[in-house]
Amino acid sequence: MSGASDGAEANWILRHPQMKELQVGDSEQIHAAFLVYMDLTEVRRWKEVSCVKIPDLQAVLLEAQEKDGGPVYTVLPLPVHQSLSHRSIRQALDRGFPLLLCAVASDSTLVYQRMTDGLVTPVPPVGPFEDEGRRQRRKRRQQQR
Amino acid sequence: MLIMNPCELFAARSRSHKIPARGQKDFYPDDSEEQKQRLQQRLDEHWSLISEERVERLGNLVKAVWSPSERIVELQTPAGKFWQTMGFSAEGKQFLLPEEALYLMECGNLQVFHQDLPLSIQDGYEAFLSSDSVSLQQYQVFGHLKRLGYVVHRFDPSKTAAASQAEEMEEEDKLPESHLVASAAPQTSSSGAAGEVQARTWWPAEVPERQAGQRSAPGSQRWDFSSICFPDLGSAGRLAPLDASLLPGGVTPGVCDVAPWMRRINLRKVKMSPKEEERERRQRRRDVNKDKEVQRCRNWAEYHKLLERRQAKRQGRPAHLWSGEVQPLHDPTRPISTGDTSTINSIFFLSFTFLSIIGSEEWRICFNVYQPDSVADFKKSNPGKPYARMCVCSFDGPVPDLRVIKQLSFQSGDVPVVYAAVDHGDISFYTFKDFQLPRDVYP
Amino acid sequence: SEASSGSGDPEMDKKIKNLNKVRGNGTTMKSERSPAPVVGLSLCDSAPLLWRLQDLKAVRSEGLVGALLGSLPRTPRQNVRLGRPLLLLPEEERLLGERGGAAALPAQNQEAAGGELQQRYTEEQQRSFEEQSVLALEDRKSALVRAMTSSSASDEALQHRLLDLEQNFSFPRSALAVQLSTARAGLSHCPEARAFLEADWPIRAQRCPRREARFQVFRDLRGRGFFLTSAGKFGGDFLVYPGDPLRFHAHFIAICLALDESVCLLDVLCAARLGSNVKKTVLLCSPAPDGPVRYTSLQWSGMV
Amino acid sequence: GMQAEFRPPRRRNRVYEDYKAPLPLIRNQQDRKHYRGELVHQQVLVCHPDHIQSIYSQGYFGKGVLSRARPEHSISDQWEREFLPCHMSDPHRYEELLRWAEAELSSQQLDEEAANQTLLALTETVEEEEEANGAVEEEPRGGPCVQMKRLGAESEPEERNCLLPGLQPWRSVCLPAAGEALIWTFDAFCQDVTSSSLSCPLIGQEPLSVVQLWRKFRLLRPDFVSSYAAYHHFRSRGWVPKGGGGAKYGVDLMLYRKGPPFYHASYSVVVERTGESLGGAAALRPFSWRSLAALSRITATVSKELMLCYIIYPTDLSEDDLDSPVCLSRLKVQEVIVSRWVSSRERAEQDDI
Repeated sequence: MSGASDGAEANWILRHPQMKELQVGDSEQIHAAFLVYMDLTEVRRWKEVSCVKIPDLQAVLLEAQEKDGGPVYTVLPLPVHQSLSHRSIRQALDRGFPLLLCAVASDSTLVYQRMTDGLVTPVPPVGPFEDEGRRQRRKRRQQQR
Repeated sequence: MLIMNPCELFAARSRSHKIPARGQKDFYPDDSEEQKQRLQQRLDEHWSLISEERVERLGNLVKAVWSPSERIVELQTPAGKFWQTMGFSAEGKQFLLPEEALYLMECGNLQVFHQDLPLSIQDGYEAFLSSDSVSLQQYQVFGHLKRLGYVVHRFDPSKTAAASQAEEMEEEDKLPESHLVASAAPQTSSSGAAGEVQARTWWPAEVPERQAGQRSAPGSQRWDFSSICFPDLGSAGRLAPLDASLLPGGVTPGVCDVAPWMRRINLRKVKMSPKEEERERRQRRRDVNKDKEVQRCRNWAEYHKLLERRQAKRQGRPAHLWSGEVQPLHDPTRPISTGDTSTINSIFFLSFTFLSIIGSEEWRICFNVYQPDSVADFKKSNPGKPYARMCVCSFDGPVPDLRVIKQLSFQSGDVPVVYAAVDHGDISFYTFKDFQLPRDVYP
Repeated sequence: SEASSGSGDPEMDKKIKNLNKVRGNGTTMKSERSPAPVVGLSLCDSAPLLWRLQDLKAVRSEGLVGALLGSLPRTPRQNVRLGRPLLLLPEEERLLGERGGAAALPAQNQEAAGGELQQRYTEEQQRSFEEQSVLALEDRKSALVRAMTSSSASDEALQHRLLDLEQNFSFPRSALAVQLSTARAGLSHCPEARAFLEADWPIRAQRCPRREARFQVFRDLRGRGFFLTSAGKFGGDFLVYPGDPLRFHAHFIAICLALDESVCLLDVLCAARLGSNVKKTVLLCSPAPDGPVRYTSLQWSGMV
Repeated sequence: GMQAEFRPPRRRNRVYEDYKAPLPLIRNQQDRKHYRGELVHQQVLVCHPDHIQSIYSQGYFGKGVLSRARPEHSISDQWEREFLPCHMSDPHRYEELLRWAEAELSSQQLDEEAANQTLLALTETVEEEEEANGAVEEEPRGGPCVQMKRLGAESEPEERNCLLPGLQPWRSVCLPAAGEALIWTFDAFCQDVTSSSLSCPLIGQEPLSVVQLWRKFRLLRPDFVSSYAAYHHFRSRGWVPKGGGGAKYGVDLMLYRKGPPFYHASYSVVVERTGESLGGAAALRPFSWRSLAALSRITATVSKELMLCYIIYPTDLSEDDLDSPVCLSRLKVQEVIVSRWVSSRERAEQDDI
């Protein structure tokens, strides 16, 4: 590895062809986009992963399918310490696909968050629930501790 | 059911005190007749519970009178059991604070009159509560805690340990502006660029831990280690006599002249073995000009830099880290034993802070809270140490920042401060407690 | 005995009738078909409180839940079920106000109303005492009859005992059952001074953008038939129920924000995670200046 | 006021590895190393397998890029097991990789013939080999199979490094710029070790000095000083702070005793800054009761404690002072534990929604 220390040779991330194509704008967001790209292609094996530059958002989005012929997702990669507005989420959603917001932590941890236009009713928990019963169950749990 | 007729009143005496169970809930509304019926049943139950009026035997009611100008309630008939934990006496009369009176009205223990007419609960809320005395939110918190059985008293800032200490300090003309700033780890001289090494101390590692608000008693025999200077043998020829207060009685410190010792330090020539001398000679003889890197040097400065880099490399110190104005804190070529955690301590220097601050009006502690199980032997005159103190906040207002946390915590002394955040009908309680992460270094 | 048709105060009822007439004419609210009764609000430390049962029912029937603050008369020393008063959310207050569906009751009048009321109060109590003594005696009598019959005592003995009871019975004043009124009415202090403050509605201006966003969202979701309560402890603005919270679990945690408001990504992650923990969908809700409220659902991605 | 009580960290039920002291301390002289990292955008990448191994196993610095936590060295095996068959059925992806390899080779300025040779080797199908091994379990569905497997297995690390971009990430560990890299260049050399330190070269430039690195990081993240100070503080107390886990719980850091393999995280940490008068400086993350309630709830459901770590700046600290790590000596720290106060009575009658 000492041979590399003369600095002429770039790190693999910078040499990656996909990364080379992305060299515009906010480098932090692009780096995030690249890591998400790598995660989707190399780890999760998603299909048809492609990058889309969105000038309005000043960001690079990804498009991908979980399975061949499956629904297309828009993926919005963002460094975790950035802030965002609902408008920017809406702009990504307005592309017409369900959205995955991916927070990229500084150590490259990725946290995916699913976002959908409109009101999505949650899946009902396994019921039925009796408040009284739940309370007692908790009491029991506390006693066990 | 605004006004009950005598018949209803009489019937109410034998009414149930049970609360109906809440039962199941559905997840999706399906517009079914069955769901509608169940909802109607629940609503009926709900309204019958909510509509109920308080009905009490006259003999169980304590009578009192509201005095708007004093914002206080004066008892007219002998107090009940509540007197053990509520109310106060003055000039031979018994009084309740408005929040206490309102709570007792809600419990059906007290009937408060104004102009010879009984106040409704609504009258009580509207007359007793206002933002400049007891606010609605404060009363919500008060009532919540009282209903749980706690003893709740108004907080009097002049009655805390911290307050008496502050007074004491003022007497001594010492304001606790910055109460104690303890440096958990004094800097080593290798962090020299910091230039902050003011006085070396005898015992660098442990500064005795002191809480904000806990001063060592005056005249205590504790030494203030941070003010005792290590005798500096380097710069002065003579040492000042030792502070007599640090020595056992009867011992007189003498003057110590170090000058003759100074003359003997490092004056001897380094004695080298024949082998070492040979190596030295050989190195001198090597033709540096044949070195390609040396040839690339354009001036002395560059040559010196090169030598420095090489030297560092031999020592295992990367030159780029050791050439700038800020260098690593510890020279890795200097061996330290792995068990020597104090070396690590000295490397890291963020110190804990113990600042304490005096006063602000926006945030204040409202209530002292005492444990329910203390009620049996509770004495108003000597309530003892509260279980907690309450600061009431609005959910829409700010979250306390460090200044507020420190300020209230200092004021509260050794009693935890609880922040009751009121979100309309919901109250959430939070504590913000100082903490020191324990050191966990195992080499 | 439900006084749903009146407050017990003729003056006030007249005013409410007038106000209902105004609304019925459609001068203020055209969309309203069946005018609900006007709700009387009273301000306590500037918070809008409802005290009268018919008012509580009226707002509930409009899908407004509010929050109960008071001790429950039946079992006051617990926090699980609370009683009147009902505190309205600022959004509920404003919604009612916009529809002309509520009016503020004035603060209590400090002036004494001569000695007339006091005298009426004393008389009422005396009458109640007399009636209750009769009821108490009858109560005791029937208890005696029950006891004697079950022990198969002779009729003569029973008559004797009953006579004895009647002659010696005394109903102590301390046994008088009295009502501690929840709402101000009738023979409590200053029942007469009521006026409507239609002119200065809403009572407090809600100009700040966050408040405005909250209101727009509240109105929109209520308009879609949802019931809303405060969701502070879930980190949101509103808990959103598909029906009355008495019978249904909340589906959503609504977080209201202006479309361009900047939010910390960590806060979004936090809210979303909490939502998935409690099996509710987190909704980002922003009123758009040029159209409907925008909703974005945040759900667990399942991608770990 | 009252100090928060220390709750003992929860040990994991099963511990599979031996504890090694975090890197400032090294037992064996052979372990002394000169580590190399590269600053790529916001992150510092360490690519040498040995370096990855040491910095992760001794103090759990960094995180494997594209792996969950531990840098996965065995992932090239996984490549063989899963990735190759997948590629057989994904000719598009294969073409793409091939294109990349071509571009990579030409950028290395190999002469054309050498490049062609390598490409040829790359596109040889593995069919023969697999037949020879008798290991064909499924019929290759058209499309040539890549012989990356063999290349990956046999070539030197450097070679792999330049040939197959797709293979690289698994052998990188990523140090968040905010903390870990600096603790390497600045503090950790304070090891007893003669040659442990992390060099951080900018691409095509000389290695960076401590101050240069500091300034770079400050440019990259405005709150760098505070977050580094907090990181530094926790490391100095012997705890292992991990930034990535924090993102899952909406905080800056998770704090572990000894390291994630041994204990569950004890604290969710939010780093805050404040002036010496304990007000003043704008909060890094302005809390409302709402956001605090959510944080506190989540933290409690995963049995952790919520810690606010205040970094206190003296009033006379100038912008220039902040441009050098020397300023750290003037910062102070205050930890605050936030918890819900639920009395025993309350708990007994608590009502769920």
